[in-house]
Amino acid sequence: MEPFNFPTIFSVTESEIDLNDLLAKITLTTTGAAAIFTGMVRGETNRGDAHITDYLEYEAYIPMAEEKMKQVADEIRAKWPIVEGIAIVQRIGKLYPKTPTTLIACTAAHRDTGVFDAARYGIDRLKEIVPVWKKEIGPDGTEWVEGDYIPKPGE
Amino acid sequence: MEPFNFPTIFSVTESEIDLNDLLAKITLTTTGAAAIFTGMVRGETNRGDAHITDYLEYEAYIPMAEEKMKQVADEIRAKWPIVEGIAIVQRIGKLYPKTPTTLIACTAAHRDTGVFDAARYGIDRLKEIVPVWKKEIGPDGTEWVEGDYIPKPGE
Amino acid sequence: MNHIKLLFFATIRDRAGVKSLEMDIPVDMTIEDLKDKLSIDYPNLKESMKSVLMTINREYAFDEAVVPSNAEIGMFPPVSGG
Amino acid sequence: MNHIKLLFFATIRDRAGVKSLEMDIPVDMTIEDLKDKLSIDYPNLKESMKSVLMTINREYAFDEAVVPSNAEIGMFPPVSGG
Repeated sequence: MEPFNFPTIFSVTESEIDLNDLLAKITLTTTGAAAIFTGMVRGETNRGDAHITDYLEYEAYIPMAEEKMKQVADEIRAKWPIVEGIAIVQRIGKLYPKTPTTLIACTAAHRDTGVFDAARYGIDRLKEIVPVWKKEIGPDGTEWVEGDYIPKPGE
Repeated sequence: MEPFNFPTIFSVTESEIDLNDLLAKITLTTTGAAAIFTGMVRGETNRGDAHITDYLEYEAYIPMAEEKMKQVADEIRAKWPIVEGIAIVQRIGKLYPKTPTTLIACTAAHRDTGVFDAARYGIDRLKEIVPVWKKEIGPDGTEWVEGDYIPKPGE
Repeated sequence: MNHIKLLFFATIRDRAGVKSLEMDIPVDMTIEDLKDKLSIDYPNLKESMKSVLMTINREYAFDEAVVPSNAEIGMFPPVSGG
Repeated sequence: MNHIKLLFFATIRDRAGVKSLEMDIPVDMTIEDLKDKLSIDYPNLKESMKSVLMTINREYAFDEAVVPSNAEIGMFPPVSGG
């Protein structure tokens, strides 16, 4: 199995995230394990400033977001060469509670060689460098969710 | 949100594992993150004794398997009380390469409070105490896959 | 006598040649005694009895445990699912 | 002069009141100079210029970087996707 056969999917989309379809696309004959992370819209937040969310409105700098997703995938492959397939998806638009908004999935031959850490790293990096923003609409009005990561040169 | 509202799904099934459906069933209004693990049939194994697999034949001691899945879920909740929903599924029967055979998914409000570790723990425990066995059918014949975990009293 | 049901899985079932058996056993029989009895009654199972996992009513059971009446006894090798 | 295109996102777009702008700038202008210029030309953006993230042709760019000709400049707050 040559690395150049390893599938990498990255997309910013307004469509529903289909986990079955994405998993099938990053499953190879040599694959035995997948670690998948999804984030969804929380309707009720109890940590920190507790509040209710009616919906979130996501936007992205789409071409840059896809380039940065590719970069996150490259970083994953550099750190965990055992990773076979990678899918990174961000859904944008108006999204209601319980809806999956983002997915990062990594496949590998076995579950004990870092595939969980790879997926965890992927979502952390997505939230640092992929240009996507969300605005929260709730009973008390509209507010942009604030990020706090400042990319460094070369990121 | 009271814990008794937290959904726990466990099943041994001959049907396809539908990730979208299972994720929806363990997503609550308070949920913001899910960690999902799936195992699939490897058609080509390169670690250890390298070999080709035509298909696997899974069988289970079904009622006990479901009770032990419930126990794995209880163990997860005891260790990670932040976990909201849990799904544990084992597919049985004749399963071909690339097919997902097992799923363990945990949801939580946030991604940084142990939800990844909870899913990882779940699959490790499933492979220790849930009575399921697989037989490998390949070009060189048929062989039972050997487990090595000996449960301790109370497990 | 206790009436019990034995369920065999995976390699143990292959060696036993049947999926299940019903039998009557003495009331004070332990899991260890039961394995000894099966080794004698079913020579094919003798080798398996060294590493077999045993369950009583769907809970893992160990040598000293006394087999209760109407027990459902599972017998199988270490699990290999996933 | 260099012709460039500015793209605003999220809070920066809200304050700018437009999604994009095209403008001509001196050939040796740096990202820092560009932020200073925008603070003067668009007073609404002045406060945002302290914490804005800037990109040149879809790569993060920093104060000393010289803005190239035909650059696509992105301006936005720290990201908050996921």
